[in-house]
Amino acid sequence: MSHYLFILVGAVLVNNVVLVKILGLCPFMGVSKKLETAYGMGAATTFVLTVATGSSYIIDHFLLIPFGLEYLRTLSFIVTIAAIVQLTEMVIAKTSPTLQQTLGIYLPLITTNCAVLGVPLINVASGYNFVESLLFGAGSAVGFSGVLILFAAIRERIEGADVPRYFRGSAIAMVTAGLMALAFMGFAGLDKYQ
Amino acid sequence: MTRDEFSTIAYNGLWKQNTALAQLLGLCPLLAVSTNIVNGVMLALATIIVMALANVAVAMLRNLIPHEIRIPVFILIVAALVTVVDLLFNAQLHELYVVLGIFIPLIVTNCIVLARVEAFAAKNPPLNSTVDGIFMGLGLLWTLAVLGAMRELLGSGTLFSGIDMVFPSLSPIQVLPADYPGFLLGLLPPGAFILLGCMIAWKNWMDARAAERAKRRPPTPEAIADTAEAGA
Amino acid sequence: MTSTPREYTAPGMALRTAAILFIFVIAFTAMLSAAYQWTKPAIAASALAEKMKLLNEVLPGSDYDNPMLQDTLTLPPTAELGLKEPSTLYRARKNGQPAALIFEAVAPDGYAGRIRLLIAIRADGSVAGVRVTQHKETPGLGDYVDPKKDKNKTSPWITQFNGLSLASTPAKEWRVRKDGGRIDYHAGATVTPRAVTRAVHQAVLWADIRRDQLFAEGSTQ
Amino acid sequence: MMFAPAPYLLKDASVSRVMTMVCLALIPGITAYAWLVGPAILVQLVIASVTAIAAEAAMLKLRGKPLAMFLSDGSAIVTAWLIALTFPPLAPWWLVVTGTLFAIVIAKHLYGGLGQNPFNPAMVAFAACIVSFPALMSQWPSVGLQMPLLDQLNVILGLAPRVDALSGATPLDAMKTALKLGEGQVDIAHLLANQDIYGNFAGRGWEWVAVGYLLGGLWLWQRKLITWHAPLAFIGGMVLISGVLWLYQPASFASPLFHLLSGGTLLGAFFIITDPVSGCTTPRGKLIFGFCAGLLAYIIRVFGGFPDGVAFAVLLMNLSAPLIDQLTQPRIFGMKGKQS
Amino acid sequence: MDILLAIAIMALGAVVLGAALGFASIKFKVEGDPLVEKIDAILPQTQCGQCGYPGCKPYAEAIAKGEADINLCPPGGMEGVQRLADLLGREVKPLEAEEKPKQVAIIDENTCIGCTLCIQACPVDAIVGAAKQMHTIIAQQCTGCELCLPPCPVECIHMEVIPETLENWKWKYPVVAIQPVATRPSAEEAA
Amino acid sequence: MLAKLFKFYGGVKPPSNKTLSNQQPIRPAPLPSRLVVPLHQSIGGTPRPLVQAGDPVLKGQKIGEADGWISAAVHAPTSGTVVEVAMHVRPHVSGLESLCVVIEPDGKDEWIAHGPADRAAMSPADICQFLQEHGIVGLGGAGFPTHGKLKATPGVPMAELIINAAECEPYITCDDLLMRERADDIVRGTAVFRDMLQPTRVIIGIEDNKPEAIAAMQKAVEAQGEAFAVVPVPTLYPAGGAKQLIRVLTGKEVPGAMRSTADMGVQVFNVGTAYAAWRAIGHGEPLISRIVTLTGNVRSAGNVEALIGTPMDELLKLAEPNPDTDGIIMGGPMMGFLVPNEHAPIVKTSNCLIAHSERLFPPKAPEMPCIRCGACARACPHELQPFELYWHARAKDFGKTQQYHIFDCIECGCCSFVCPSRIPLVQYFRFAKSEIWAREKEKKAADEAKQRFEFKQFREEREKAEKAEKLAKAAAAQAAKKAAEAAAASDAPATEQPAEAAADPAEAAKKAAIAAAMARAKAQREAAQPKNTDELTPEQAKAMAEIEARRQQAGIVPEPADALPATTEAKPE
Ligand SMILES: Cc1cc2nc3c(=O)[nH]c(=O)nc-3n(C[C@H](O)[C@H](O)[C@H](O)COP(=O)(O)O)c2cc1C
Ligand SMILES: Cc1cc2nc3c(=O)[nH]c(=O)nc-3n(C[C@H](O)[C@H](O)[C@H](O)COP(=O)(O)O)c2cc1C
Ligand SMILES: Cc1cc2nc3c(=O)[nH]c(=O)nc-3n(C[C@H](O)[C@H](O)[C@H](O)COP(=O)(O)O)c2cc1C
Ligand SMILES: Cc1cc2nc3c(=O)[nH]c(=O)nc-3n(C[C@H](O)[C@H](O)[C@H](O)CO)c2cc1C
Ligand code: SF4
Ligand code: SF4
Ligand code: SF4
Ligand code: SF4
Ligand code: FES
Repeated sequence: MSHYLFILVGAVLVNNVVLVKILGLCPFMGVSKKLETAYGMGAATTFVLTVATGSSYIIDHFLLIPFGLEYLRTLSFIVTIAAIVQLTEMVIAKTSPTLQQTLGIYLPLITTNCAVLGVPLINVASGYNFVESLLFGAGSAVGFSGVLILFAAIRERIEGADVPRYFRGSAIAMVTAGLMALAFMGFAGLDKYQ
Repeated sequence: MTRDEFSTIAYNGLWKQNTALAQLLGLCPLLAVSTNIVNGVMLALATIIVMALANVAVAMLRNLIPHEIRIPVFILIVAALVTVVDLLFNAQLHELYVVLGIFIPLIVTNCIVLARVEAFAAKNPPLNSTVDGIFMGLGLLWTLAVLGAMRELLGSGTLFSGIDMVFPSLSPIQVLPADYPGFLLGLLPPGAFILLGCMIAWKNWMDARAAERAKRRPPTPEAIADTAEAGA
Repeated sequence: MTSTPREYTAPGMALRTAAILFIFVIAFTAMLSAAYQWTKPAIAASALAEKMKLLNEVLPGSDYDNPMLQDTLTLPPTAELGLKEPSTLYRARKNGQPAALIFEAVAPDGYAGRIRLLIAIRADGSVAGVRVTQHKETPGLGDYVDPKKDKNKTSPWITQFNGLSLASTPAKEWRVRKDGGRIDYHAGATVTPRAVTRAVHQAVLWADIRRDQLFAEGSTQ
Repeated sequence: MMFAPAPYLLKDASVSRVMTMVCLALIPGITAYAWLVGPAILVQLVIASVTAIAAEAAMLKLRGKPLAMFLSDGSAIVTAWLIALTFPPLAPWWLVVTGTLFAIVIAKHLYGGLGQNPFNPAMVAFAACIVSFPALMSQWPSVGLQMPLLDQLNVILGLAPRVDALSGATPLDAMKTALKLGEGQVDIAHLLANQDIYGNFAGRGWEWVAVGYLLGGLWLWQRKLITWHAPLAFIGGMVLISGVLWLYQPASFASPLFHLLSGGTLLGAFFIITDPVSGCTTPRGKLIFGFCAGLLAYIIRVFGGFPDGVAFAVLLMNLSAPLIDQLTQPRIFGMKGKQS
Repeated sequence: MDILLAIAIMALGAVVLGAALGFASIKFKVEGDPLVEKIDAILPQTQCGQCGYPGCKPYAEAIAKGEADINLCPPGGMEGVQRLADLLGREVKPLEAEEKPKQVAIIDENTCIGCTLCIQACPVDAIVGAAKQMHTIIAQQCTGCELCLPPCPVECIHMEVIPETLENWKWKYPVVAIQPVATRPSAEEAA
Repeated sequence: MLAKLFKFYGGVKPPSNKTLSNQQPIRPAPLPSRLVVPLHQSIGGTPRPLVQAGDPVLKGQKIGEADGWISAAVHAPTSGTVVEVAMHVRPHVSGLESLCVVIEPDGKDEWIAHGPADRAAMSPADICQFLQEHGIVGLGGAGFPTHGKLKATPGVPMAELIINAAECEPYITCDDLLMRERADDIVRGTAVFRDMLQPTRVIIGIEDNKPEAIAAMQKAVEAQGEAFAVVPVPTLYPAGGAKQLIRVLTGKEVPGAMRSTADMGVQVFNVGTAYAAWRAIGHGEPLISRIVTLTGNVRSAGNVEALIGTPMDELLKLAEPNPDTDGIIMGGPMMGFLVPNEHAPIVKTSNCLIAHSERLFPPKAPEMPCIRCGACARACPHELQPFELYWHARAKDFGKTQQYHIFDCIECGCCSFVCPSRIPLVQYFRFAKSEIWAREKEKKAADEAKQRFEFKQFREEREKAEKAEKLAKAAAAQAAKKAAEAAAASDAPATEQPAEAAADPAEAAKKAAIAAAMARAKAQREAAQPKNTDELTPEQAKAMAEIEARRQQAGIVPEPADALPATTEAKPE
């Protein structure tokens, strides 16, 4: 039981996808200018990442491994994820305009979030079982959303700061991400209890 | 393709629309594997191959692909190409393959590839698309190389560490004195972020300076024609 | 943009997209599979080479002449070696005689977690070589146990174990100097060497009592 | 035409006065520190201050800001002193210089200087240095080491070799290592009995430095420069988690008192957690900030990879502060009891 | 053999996913684009066409489609660019043209010949009058777009900067700040 | 006396400096050489001028008619001649001009006929109108027309009537002196308000640093046998803010969004307002003068009763300003402003003139960045987060400032007072507020423009369609006619174009045809020529009519503008 907890907490903090594993940076930098959009992106990513880890596990274990087709992992994972994302997007766009506003417009961006492919691949590399994979996926998603939201709040504040001219915009955001990563290094070593 | 087109594409890829410094795309591999020049350059090469091929493929096939499954098909093409590159690295440069790890397969989701495919190849003829892919990749390459060099130098005082994985006969250069304590932060994620931030600021500075100079110089006839065209 | 302005019904569109995706997938999977088949031997070869290289680091190639990769045993999870999962043990022989055992061990109490080791122990009980294969120790501080990171390139820290055996080294000397043993360490970073030393000592002890049995067991393919 | 807006009356307050008072409040702690390890700390204070002022001046000049006005505000000195006080006292000079430069240039001026930095500059310096130079940053002089000023100076300037005696560990680290080594055979009471390391109650002598910080902090509070929220919550968080674990397994977890008086707890509680610029500003926000920082500091120092967790805890809370502030906006006048 | 197996499995997946996507794309088709409305709401509705589009709405549509940049509307000013950038998550860019102070058109009563050409030109019906009658501009409704200037045959229309009165007077940005304050980049700064 | 006082959050204690000016009794100010009476002196509509240059006026004669309900009449402060009705600088931070009546006093100070109101015969509405006619507006600062506040909100019982005598701003003592010297009239005025509002309690709140005023008021209340409570409140700026005083005296907190305190069953009036109301009701005197504190860098500070319209510099001379005086602050040092033009007249809300000098009010040290110390938040009586407001106002992120409740800020200046970085916080807030208002106006204008644009497009579409239809019809008619003509003149050779057939024998028929064609063409042209005179608003029509009239005068248009559509005649309101 505590083992599962460690995987989850570890994925959120110690091995944070963005700041430690360095995955999913493009949306992290791109969709963090406003707190509101960060919430939306966080929710969308959480959904997709969880689905992606689940479906990838199933594909890997029931199609690829039995037939010795591991080399098709990248291909099959990503195409499936892309299709699922697109399907979800269409369904949301049609069925719920509010959900479309909060979630839908972010969905298309997610296919190019490398965390979505990276996390399932890490799962495979770590040999996680289904539950572990899901937990790691969910933990990564929460870790992503969490730092995205915190980052957005900081960026909203920095917006008002007297940042030197050439550093305004993405440069200072990058430095901020660096200092956030520095802060997250504080969790290093906590996962040795795993 | 005219010479002008070519130079626009080249300028865009190398500087103006530089994936890392201007578009802020493809950041993960950029930051993750730029711990030294060699890793960075090799990953950039892999990306260039994928990007060029993907752009050709999409540009050639663009008229066959229905809008609804555009994204899955693009991704399919990219993923297939990436896997091929992955296999090649595994076969030929196994050590490097181990070091680069999941960042080779992740070229698939590397936003630059898809963004370029979407933004350029899907609208342009194959030759232009190929050139675009190559120059976008070259833009990534030099950024990666510079970032890698800075991190390596700062972190361990060397350059080209790991070169023996590609050319077994060569060995890394110790640039700073051997007792340089090593500002490890440079090799760690925070250092990568901060240094990239500085590079972006540097680009802003260069651009601002160029703009300043352009303003001071009386506009050339071509420039006037250009703006007129842009206005039209 | 589709070139056809035609209106489709839902099932019609489903058929159409399915067909197109089908064609694309066939084409690209075929390409991919071909590439895979083509590179397969090379990949296998480089994987093999990598493994051999690692094995040869702990046991010089001149010390054995059997195809070691075929002469293996699968060890169950072994607590004494700190292993929580099955692992492979290689048996080196020279001229048909047992030469050395090569196996994995884990030091569980490194500064930042588990440190994986590959250890070769000769038939006479002495250590032939130790390599760190995986660790998370602090770069620049605890990572000198990995010869690739050790600043001392001529005689890396890890080579201290070469030649040690239970016979030559009493139990209380299987410790870092600070704790009264004979293993050197870097001041300010004692945790890591301590962990490695303890793990190597454990491994030597483990191998010592079952060496003959291990060499004798039917080889697994 | 002259135009100055109301109010025309102003309270007699200024940033430089605020910063001067913070420096004054640090003096009791510094005195105890100097008494404990000798004048080395004073040397470090000077090195850090000079570096900070120089870096501040250079950055102001580069950015085209009025030099005199900002150099005299004193905030760089506060940052510098906190860096000097958190770095090992015999750390080589270049380490302190590197840290201070990093703090002033990257953590402070890239964000626009005074008042605009989201991260605590001093703690950024500490964190950057400990991940970069873990060995040097965890070498604390063995306690009871009496060394004349000149020798200390030589060590700091790198003119004398760093002997083993200089590279002990803090009580916190020593305890962590000892517990690990003992693997359950050593118990806390036994360890603490070793007065050579642990002194009267929390690391020989260090507890008196902590008491000095406590006094300074209380004075700041009395002068209304800081509010009680963050320090109390920080101490509360630390006491709570250490108390629970201590009650649960007294043999392997040290008492709350030990944790309060060792490492950077009290310096952090009164001088670092309270940094107004990078911390939370709403009362509830300060409580959350302090409490979480206390928990995190304990977790990192006891279970994590670093000798003390205050710096990382502060940075982690710094990055949460803007969000916490937004979520804990107080009810405004006329909105009491209403869902706004 | 392996290749065939691989192809078969992937093809199976492709058929399933392709069918699902195709089906969904028709079943869940949505019309209209709420984004255009949002963009249009930000544009100043001057309808002046300086953006190169025949009005604010067409420009909004072009932005939504990604065809037009967000910095083409001079009446909207940097302010407008900023808000568009916020809405669309794009980078702020300096305005293409210079910002002008707010103006209104004034018709010289004594020269106007009542030709009605300006009425036809004014996109917001801010000019009243009929054929052969003196025309006048309702200052409150004039958006200052200058479209009525060129058609006037006797050039009786000119633009005037709206003067500051107690009604439209605004508190200024505090000037005592010694330190040059960072705000969102203004046009000349970002240039 | 009330048992319990409440506290409000925040507040500051600046040095009060009141003894400077409260040592002398109120002096009457001499008649100035010229009076400039701005028409706009209260919140709401600008009164319409009733006089023209050259008109003689008497003291108390109405010279400006209230424009709408939220507006109050303006009166001549003395007798004399109207010199002009023109734009003159107003006592306003902007230094801009507004319409003023300039009167040259004749020195006779001759009253117009006036007398007390017959309250017994007047309904509350009549009394309101009476006060409006007599130009009574709030003298506490904002200048809201008093009659507008004399009605309880329907459904909310009026619990407390509060007379605001806190006078919390440093330096100002006009209310203090008024209470010391004219407490009886204040109490009578309060009684008028009490009769109108019928509150359960009447409380007169006075800061406890004015013991003489408290005593005087208590005496007056007792003397008149009223049940008003005279309550000393702790001296803490801004206890005199209506919401703070309500909080202190009743414990109620009036939310910032609430339009009127009457919605909470409380109404607040300044003492000066009560006094002025009684002068109107009891004596029929309109509001033409007020008590003004003259203080600051002067040799003989004190209070004067000055006529509205007296130029400030002239008035301040009475207090003998020191030579290093370099400006005049109107109002208190916390909320007032340095007047950009010292010739500006005093108005009904000018309670204090402070001679400014650098010795008294040292120039501010330059603004430093905010260090988020929170001192401002601890001082803000409205419990706002001024540094957050500042942060976003500075970056011009106005949405965020509204999120942080910028419109709850009463601009009291406590935050600026305590800020160690000496940031002119209030200034930033005023800037943000006025930008937001301007923006809202612009938004509204844009919406309207869009509507009109869409309507125009719609109309053009319609016209195009109509024109096409007409053309088609005309073509058909012509074809028919031609056929008829051809039939009529079957002997003549058929011609395509009537005009070309000049030598046609059938001249008459042709001429008729040409005339018809011209008429058609004319009709067509007219149909095609857009008219924009339908659906005009009355103001537009009025403006057009005026212009047409001017043009006619100038002889540009030969004939009367009878072409103006009927809507022109629509009555202006
Ligand atoms: C950030 C940090 C990382 C460290 N990493 C290691 C490590 O990887 N290996 C190690 O042996 N000690 C490491 N240490 C040092 C240990 O905490 C401990 O102080 C040291 O091992 C004790 O050695 P000593 O007995 O020689 O003083 C690290 C210390 C810090 C502060
Ligand atoms: C304000 C105004 C007044 C005019 N007054 C007369 C007039 O009194 N007599 C006349 O023959 N034409 C008058 N015109 C018509 C023009 O002088 C000119 O003859 C006419 O525009 C030519 O007609 P067309 O535009 O249909 O070709 C007037 C035009 C305008 C705009
Ligand atoms: C900060 C602040 C301080 C004020 N101080 C006083 C004061 O001392 N005396 C006063 O009568 N009104 C003061 N006012 C005005 C009151 O809020 C309120 O408008 C006035 O008492 C209403 O009475 P009136 O309509 O008769 O002017 C102050 C307002 C503010 C915002
Ligand atoms: C109560 C108080 C605590 C402070 N703590 C710190 C601190 O921990 N670290 C620091 O760099 N500066 C500190 N400062 C100084 C100043 O706020 C800091 O340099 C700013 O972050 C610079 O913008 C402190 C100032 C005050 C008033
Ligand atoms: S430039 Fe602006 S105001 Fe003019 S039409 Fe275009 S969007 Fe409208
Ligand atoms: S009157 Fe002229 S400037 Fe004004 S809106 Fe109409 S066309 Fe534009
Ligand atoms: S001016 Fe506004 S923000 Fe400042 S203290 Fe007064 S109410 Fe609060
Ligand atoms: S008092 Fe001044 S410095 Fe302090 S928080 Fe408020 S605005 Fe900032
Ligand atoms: S490369 Fe773009 S998200 Fe990772």
